[in-house]
Amino acid sequence: MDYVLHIMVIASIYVILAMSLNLIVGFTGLPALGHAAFYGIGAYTSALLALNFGASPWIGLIAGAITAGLLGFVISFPALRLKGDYLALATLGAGVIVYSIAKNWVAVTRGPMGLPGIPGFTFLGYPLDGVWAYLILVLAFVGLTTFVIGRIVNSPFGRILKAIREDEIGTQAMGRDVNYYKVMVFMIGAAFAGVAGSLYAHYITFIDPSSFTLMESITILLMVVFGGLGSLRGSMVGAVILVVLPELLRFLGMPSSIAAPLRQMIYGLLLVLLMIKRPQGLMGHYRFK
Amino acid sequence: MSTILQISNLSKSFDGIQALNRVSLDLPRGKISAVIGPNGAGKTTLFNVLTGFLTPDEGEVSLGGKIIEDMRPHKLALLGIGRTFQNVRLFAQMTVLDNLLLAMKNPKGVSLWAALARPQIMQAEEHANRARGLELLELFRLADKAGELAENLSSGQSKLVEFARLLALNTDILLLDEPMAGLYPEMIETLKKTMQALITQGKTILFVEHNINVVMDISDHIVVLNHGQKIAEGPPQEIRKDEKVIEAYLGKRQDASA
Amino acid sequence: MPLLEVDNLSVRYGSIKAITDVSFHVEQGEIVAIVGPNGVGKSTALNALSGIIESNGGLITSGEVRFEGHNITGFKTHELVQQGISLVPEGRRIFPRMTVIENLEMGAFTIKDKSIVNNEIQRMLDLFPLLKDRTLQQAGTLSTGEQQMLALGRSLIIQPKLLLADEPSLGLSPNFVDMIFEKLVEINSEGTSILLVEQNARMALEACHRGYVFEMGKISFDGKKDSLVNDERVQKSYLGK
Amino acid sequence: MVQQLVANGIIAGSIYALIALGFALIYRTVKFFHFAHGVVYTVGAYLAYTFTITVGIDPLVSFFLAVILAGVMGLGIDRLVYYPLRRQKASDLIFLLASFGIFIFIQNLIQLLYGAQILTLRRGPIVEGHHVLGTIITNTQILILVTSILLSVALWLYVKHSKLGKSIRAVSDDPVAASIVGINPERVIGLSFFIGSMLAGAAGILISLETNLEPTMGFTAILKGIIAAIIGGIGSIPGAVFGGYFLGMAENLGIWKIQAGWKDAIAFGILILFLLVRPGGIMGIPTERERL
Repeated sequence: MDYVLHIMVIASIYVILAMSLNLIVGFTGLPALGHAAFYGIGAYTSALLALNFGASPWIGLIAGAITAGLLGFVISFPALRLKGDYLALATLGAGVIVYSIAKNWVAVTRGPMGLPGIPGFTFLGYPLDGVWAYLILVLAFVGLTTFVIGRIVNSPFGRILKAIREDEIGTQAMGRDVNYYKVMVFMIGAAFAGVAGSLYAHYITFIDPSSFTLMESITILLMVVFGGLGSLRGSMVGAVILVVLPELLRFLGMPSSIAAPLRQMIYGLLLVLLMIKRPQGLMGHYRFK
Repeated sequence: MSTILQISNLSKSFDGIQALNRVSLDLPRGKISAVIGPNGAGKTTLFNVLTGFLTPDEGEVSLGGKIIEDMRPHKLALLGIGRTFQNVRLFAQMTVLDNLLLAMKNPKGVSLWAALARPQIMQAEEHANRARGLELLELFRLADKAGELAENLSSGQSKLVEFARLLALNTDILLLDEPMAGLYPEMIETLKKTMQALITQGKTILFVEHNINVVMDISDHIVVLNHGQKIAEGPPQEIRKDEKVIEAYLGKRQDASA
Repeated sequence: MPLLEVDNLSVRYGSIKAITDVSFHVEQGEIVAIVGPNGVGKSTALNALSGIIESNGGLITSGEVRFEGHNITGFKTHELVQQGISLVPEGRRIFPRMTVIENLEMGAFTIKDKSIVNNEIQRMLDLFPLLKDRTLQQAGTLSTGEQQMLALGRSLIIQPKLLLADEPSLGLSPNFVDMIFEKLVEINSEGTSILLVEQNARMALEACHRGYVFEMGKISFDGKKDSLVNDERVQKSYLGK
Repeated sequence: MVQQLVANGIIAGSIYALIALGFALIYRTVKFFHFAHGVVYTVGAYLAYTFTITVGIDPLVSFFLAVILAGVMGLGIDRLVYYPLRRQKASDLIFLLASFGIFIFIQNLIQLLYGAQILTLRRGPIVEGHHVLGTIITNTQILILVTSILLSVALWLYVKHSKLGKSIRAVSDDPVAASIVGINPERVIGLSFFIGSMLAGAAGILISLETNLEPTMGFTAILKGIIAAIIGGIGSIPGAVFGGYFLGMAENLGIWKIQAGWKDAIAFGILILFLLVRPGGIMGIPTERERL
């Protein structure tokens, strides 16, 4: 039972990641390939504050959101000048740089040794150490993310984001400052990824750079694309399916030396087939232009 | 006759071609002016410079007597220079009404704060804008298409929606790039009447058009470009007889040179 | 049997009808001009029969194109060269980062025999002496007029039965316009039939044997050179009634 | 110390240059980022391993076979995945994502078949290298350098002077114009995939003579190859070679004072700098202006 709940916690964290990336990629049409960097910086900020300064995970979560948001601000600048493949490559590069920092700045991050013993969340003095309790906490944040991003995309503000996705030149001709919206979207999306990182760090209690690789960014992107660009429900479904599906392999009794690459092979094949057969994903309508 | 937009010595070259070569012209306030000229004359380049999508190599533009300093596209739109595009730029995967709403000013509802915390204020404004959007669509008998995705419209309908969207933007100056291309004759009549009606409401129109009958019919003033230069300017009846214009379009008269 | 026959051709770009039920033909040895103002579908007609509209997102919705009696409707562009049809595209489209010689060599891509290729290149350089001193120059650095000469040379190198020329005078200075038309007449007198799409109506009608005048996606009238050159309707189609 | 870093930079640069060359050649005709190029490099190395070690064929013959098969694989990827996407006129991003998918799929297939453990093509004891100008260079490294330079020159000559090579340049300049003169652009694209992928396979084999084989080896390799191609000016052949050596040197000299782990960060820092400041690269072919 705990195993099932554990999978649900992990899936929920990916739901937050997928929805926040969807805001950038699916709703605004900016191909960002470094989402794991925001996720990672949130996790590290929160964990380091707790380990070094004894800060409460709640403070860490807010701080993680802010640092991730600031990183989003920085990474949004390439998005003002670059398009398409080139933007994808620049954000991917930014992701690799952040990963390198986590791995090489040993004095602070302990590098590949990782950070063990990260304390868990408490609520009104009660530690949330059961998986049940943690699931409720994470679901509350899923709710918050859905609410905030949902409101954004369904407002006039969100309408401008979709217009940017459709046609930047047309949006400018409507008197809208496209750059402002791009920066905002990167900051908001990054901040929520930071929250996800903090939730992950305090749940697993150990983090190391290997959780925030480029492959992780691609996996999150696959969830978004699979569920459907520009569909929040799609991101939920996409994240849950892509977390649960590989777990089934384990049920079939496969050793992890087979299950692990097989899972990745499924991801890869899925990505290729989606692009050829259904680029708008399961629940999306929008197709990359 | 007062001038609303003054263009002086505008030049722009790219890909080794001088697309605009020291073009100057005064756009009369409250009139319909047309830019004509053969392929590659520089008409669309002129529009793109005037709306900030291209930066001129030299020259300047003044609006109502004041030189425009910040020529970024969205600033120009806010200053009151709106445009349509030759190849119709609707937001294809959005509804027709959303296309119009995007053009409308919504000082209260467009911010992030309004989206998150003040939905009711946003809603009130949204409501008024929707009503106005439907009104504009009705002008072109397209109100029943309000909920349709723009990509599902016919080319003629797209053109009209783009025009309605420009009206929603509500700028003083309207630059129309080939508004009649791809329209049926009835639609052309509707659009001509709408353009004339806008003039009576105090708007100024500058348009590029290949349908020469429409140009001759409704323009107060015609500017002719060829190879990036202004070769003639004046009322329709003069332009039609101008030998330089005829030559630009049809080529040199063979017997005359012989 | 005409060399080229086009029957009731209709073409659409997305939902925009570019041309509707257009029919025309080219006889062996003729220069046929298609004239008319901008945006009336002249180039579309040409691109439809050369297969280029497919890469522009266009679609032939009806009609048939026959060359020497064979149906060639919907042929791919690179297959037409084998039939003996060569195109001088609008905007010249020379290979800008290749030298003049290399452009001509590419024009001879379908010729296997190297010595024939060299002879033909020499023939083109004799036909267009302007290119002679520039054989090793990158084609993108040529002037517009020189590029047009090169584009013409590149298309003629296979000795096509039919040359399709799309707006060859566009953007050229007056002396180059004259030169291009002189060359077209010269090429024709050596046996190549030409279908010429031109905005420059006076020059084109002067050079052709027969002409068609396009208006708004249709052919509005056609005739022999002499009747068209003096037809007032031509000017009206450009500058209104 | 510095001399040794320079020497290491040149060796790394030789490999980057080879990958960048193939990538650039393919980019010229298709104009999207063929990320799966990296996994062709991996496959080249594993095929060479299989033929020499597992099957036991003569190394030279097996390397030759592996290179050809890498070329066939590149061609297969194009026909199976990219060709249908081209027919749909898919956007560059769809190509890129599909390319990621191919990469992930094949890399993990290799992991499944060969296991994650490190394999080696090297046989016999490690021979001490030659002392040249204060550095130590092994025979293998000399082989890498010489092969890389020979292949670069051969490719350059091929594209510059042979008829098919020129047709690649023609399609790269203007695919429509190429079809006007009777070139079938699809065949030229296939040719560029074949040749480009052979180069990737060769690079994979060369590197596995020097270091070890891992299923994930293609990942950093393709990233460095793309960076090198962009630095040099994407699509330019001399540019790709220059970019490869430039990147190899920059990475190795960059770690003169800091730890080796920062190599990737340095490489991507350079990339982002180039993208923002000089997206056309050093010998860049200017990308076509976006038309309104």
